[in-house]
Amino acid sequence: MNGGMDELYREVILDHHRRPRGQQPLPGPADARAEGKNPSCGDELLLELACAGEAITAAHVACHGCAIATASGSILAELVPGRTPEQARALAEAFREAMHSPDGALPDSLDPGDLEVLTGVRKFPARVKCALLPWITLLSALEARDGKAAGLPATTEA
Amino acid sequence: MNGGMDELYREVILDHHRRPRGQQPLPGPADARAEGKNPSCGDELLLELACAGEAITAAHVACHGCAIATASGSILAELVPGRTPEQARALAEAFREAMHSPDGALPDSLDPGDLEVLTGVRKFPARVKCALLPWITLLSALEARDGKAAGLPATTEA
Amino acid sequence: MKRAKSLAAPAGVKPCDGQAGDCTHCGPVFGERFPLLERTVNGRRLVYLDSAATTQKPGAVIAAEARYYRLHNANVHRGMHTLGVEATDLYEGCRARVGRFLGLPAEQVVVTRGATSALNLVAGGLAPTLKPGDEILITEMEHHANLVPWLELARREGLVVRHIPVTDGGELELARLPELLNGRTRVVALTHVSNVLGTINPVAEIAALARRRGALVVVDAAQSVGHLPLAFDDLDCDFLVFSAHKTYGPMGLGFLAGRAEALERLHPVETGGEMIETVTMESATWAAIPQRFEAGTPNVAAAAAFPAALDTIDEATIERLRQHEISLTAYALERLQAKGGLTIYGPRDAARRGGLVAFHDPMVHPHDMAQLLDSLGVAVRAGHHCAQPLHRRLGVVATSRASFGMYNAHDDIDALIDGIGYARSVFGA
Amino acid sequence: MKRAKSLAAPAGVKPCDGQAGDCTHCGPVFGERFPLLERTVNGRRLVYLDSAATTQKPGAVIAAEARYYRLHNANVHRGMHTLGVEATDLYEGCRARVGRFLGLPAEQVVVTRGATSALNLVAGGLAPTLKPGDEILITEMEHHANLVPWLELARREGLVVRHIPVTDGGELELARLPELLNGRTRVVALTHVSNVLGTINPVAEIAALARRRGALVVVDAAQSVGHLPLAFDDLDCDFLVFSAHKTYGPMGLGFLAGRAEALERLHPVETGGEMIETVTMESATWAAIPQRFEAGTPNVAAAAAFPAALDTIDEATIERLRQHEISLTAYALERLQAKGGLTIYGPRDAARRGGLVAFHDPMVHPHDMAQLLDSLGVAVRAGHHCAQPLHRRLGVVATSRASFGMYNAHDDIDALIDGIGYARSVFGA
Ligand SMILES: Cc1ncc(COP(=O)(O)O)c(C=O)c1O
Ligand SMILES: Cc1ncc(COP(=O)(O)O)c(C=O)c1O
Repeated sequence: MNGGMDELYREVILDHHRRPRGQQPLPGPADARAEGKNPSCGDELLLELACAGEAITAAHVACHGCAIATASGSILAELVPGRTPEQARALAEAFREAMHSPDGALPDSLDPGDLEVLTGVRKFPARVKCALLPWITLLSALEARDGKAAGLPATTEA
Repeated sequence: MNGGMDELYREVILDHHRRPRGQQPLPGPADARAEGKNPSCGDELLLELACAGEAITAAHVACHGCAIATASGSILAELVPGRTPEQARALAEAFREAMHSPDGALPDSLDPGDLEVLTGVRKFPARVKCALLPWITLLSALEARDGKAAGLPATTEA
Repeated sequence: MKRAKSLAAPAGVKPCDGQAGDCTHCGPVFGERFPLLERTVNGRRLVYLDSAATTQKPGAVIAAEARYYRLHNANVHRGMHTLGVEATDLYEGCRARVGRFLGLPAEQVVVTRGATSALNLVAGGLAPTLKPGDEILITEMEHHANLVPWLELARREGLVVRHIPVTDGGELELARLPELLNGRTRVVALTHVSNVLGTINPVAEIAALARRRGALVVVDAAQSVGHLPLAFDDLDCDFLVFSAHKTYGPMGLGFLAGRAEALERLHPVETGGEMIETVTMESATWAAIPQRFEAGTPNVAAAAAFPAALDTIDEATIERLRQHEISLTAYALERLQAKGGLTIYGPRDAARRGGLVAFHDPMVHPHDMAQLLDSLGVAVRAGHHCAQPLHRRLGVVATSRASFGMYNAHDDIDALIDGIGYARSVFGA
Repeated sequence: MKRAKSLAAPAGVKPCDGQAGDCTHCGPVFGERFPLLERTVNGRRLVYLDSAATTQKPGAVIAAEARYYRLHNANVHRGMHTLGVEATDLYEGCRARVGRFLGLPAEQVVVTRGATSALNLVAGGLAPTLKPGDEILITEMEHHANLVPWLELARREGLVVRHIPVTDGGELELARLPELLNGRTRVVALTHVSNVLGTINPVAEIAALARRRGALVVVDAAQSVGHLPLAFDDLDCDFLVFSAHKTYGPMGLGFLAGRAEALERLHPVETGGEMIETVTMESATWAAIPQRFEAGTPNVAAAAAFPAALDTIDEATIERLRQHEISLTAYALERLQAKGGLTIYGPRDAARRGGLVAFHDPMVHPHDMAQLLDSLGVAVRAGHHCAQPLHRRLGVVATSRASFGMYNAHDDIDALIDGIGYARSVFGA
């Protein structure tokens, strides 16, 4: 592919887009929940989390968006279960930071998995929002759960 | 004078500006009256007319404006007495037209006097309003007298 | 396919180098006059198919703006010095030129920042003339610019906003008009050409009905001025708005044209210098129309440049430009259709559409489509195109849109079609 | 008089070629960077003394605007194609650059059409937060742009507008402040530098008092940004507005800078595309700040060009430009005074004024003065300068005003003084 498309549409990303994880509804009621949207292009995302004890046990992601947003949501669904809310938040924040930094590195200590690949999107400024949408929504779901916010829809423009 | 100033500030105009006619108040109450203003530069003018029988007998002009507006008011005060309202209106309209035409000619039949000289101002588009102010105000005074208008202040922008 | 036959082309105009066999109407392509089109994108020739968002500018427009700054720059109206007089002449000359282009006296042309500002001026300016329960009738295919200002006005003044729905064929459901247009309708606001469906609405017909009902008619001509033959009087409307930047002109400039009596009904929305008559510390009175609606220093540079855009249009002739856009649109519809598997929006007949086509590929999200096309140098727009309610009606959150200008040729559409094939291949479709 | 001594001048900068003896502070004059200044008027060298109306533009600004149209022109935010991304980068880059210039994060900078639009945005945007009886405090020296929008707001919402009077010395009568500023005062709006008197108001001092009273403080910095050192935080205000075209930048562009909490309080005044979050046929929600206040296609071309103006200022350093304007103002005050028979407005001390001097000659009406000066190539402005109430206070309907930019030198003031002599001679004075 030319024009840097091979960097944007890496095989890993295309795979997540083709078979997104986290599609299946949660078994029970959600313990945390948020909607996210990208007002400038209309992308929408619903995120629901199930928690048990200290950890997030499952994530359900319903994404109406492009391949990048869908793949990012799928990676989230893959990475978040098993982490504590604190760890999930740290990962989301590290990712947001990486997407706005020149080298885009994510610390290995956070065990970033396929998210590492997604940082390549930062070279396409117009798509950064797409990649961030699920993670911004995650932050807002966690905040709502902590009772810090009124559960307003998250937006990538804020 | 250079830059066309000799055309704008003709001796006749400077003379009218130095000793404007129509300064003295009317002997009795005015038969027609209007205020005029040039909103973009703040020039203001009060015009009062006395009439007897068919004719205008006297004009009082109080002008707060530049040399061109003052001279134009003075020429008005000189030319209008002795004319019927219809003749005065015709002169004002001919002048307005001349100021927006390339050759700026006023028909001799209207007996335009020093107004002929004032048509030179048309070459200075920013000053056309100044020259017209007294004459627009005259039209509005005559209209008010005919009961056609509510006597609103005249403006050179309309 | 063979090369396009071109009409006799004025100097500096190259014939359409498209590949379509049916290009007899096509006429010349004015690409050479648009310097930006010489650039490459991702190592490829730029194929600019986003003119509905903003058109490219002829070199003459760019030069006119620079010339203004190099020779005549000054504030307008208030100055007596030579630069001020020259700047005022250029500014008022633009107003008069737009008036001539639309068939209106200069005094009925208000200079604004763009179509959006002009629509806000009308909606906000009518506020004092409306009372709770009054109705505004719009359409389901409006750009947010001709929708949100009316929703805001309705919220503030207690009005009811109704809308003419869109049929499955992408046209206004005019059968609903008798019921929607009633004695309480005060304003009918609608777009001339939809920026998504391409639909050309029967504005004059709707306007006649509306005006018979005593409603004011506001036409959003952002997608039609400069693209199809249009005279203010023929539309039978009260207000018409458009943006210079979608009409081969500079940014930061737009116009509100109106009937004199209609303009007189508008209360000024922006206030400040230049639009007043007398100001005290207690109150202000307004200047005459159109100055009343032009508070503050206007964009003189853009106004000085815009006539060069209208000259370019007039030289090409709007009839020929229209034929050219019809020809491009027909070709695009045909080739997109032939591609298979794409949803194409709006009327099937190119002669009933403006020069744009929105489509949706279920295999490739519009953002990905736009991104992959861009990698080949093809610029299309993806998203809701500031028409969220219409997209909801269409059942998608986003579409891809290719839109045309006088500089496009048939081979630009070939590049689009090839690019769609490439995008599909990336997604394994 | 001897030639001015100049500070070490950067490349491309010629030393001040003024005639003043006291020009040690003057520093370099940047005339060569401003192509328009090479032109002649009525066969004479142009002496441009109308920078308070609009400044001339450096060649770099003109070139940047043309470059935008030749290489990057596209609509912003909504595009995924390369041109759209480049245009968005330039547009957002301008916002960030203005933020850096004022010492604010980019998100606190709203792009507008100009200072007037920005003031209308603040006044209109505060409407829903105010109730009848609330008070607005302005000053008697305001430009209509910071006066009429408040009068309109007051009329609509039943507010009371009070004003700080101007002393005979041309300063704000601050002794009146304790009585004018009270528990009902919701907004204090004032100009940083008067465009007629030149007076630099003690904004931070007034703002501190106002904010202690719980009032929002709006600063009209149209005459100060780019002319004197200024950081948003130092003014202690809530909102600050200015126009690019008075700051060596392009027309059709201005800015509203604000505290984040203050911006959050504003309801959007213009609505349409780009400023929304979700739109249905019934209602709309707003995008985040600053997009919320930027409806429709912005002036991307002007935004792409403006950073070159700020670069020019930063390269000269604002401190040096300020010293240069003080030096010119001091020289102008001195020579006008020496001329005799002129009324000169505003503070006597140049260090307490912006770079402009308004005066009145009882022998020569300001319009005639401007006209006769123009015949010699000297461009000054005559009129009420959009400050009718202030002129009423000064007891005249119009004044003449000479105002300075980085390109003026002392010999420009010599030309002004000679011209005044000539004008008097025409009127036989
Ligand atoms: C139909 C229509 N109306 C209004 C607008 C708004 O124009 P602008 O953004 O130039 O104000 C647009 C373009 O975005 C449009 O396509
Ligand atoms: C003090 C002041 N405020 C506001 C303005 C209005 O600026 P603009 O006309 O660029 O909107 C001006 C200039 O005319 C001014 O001098």
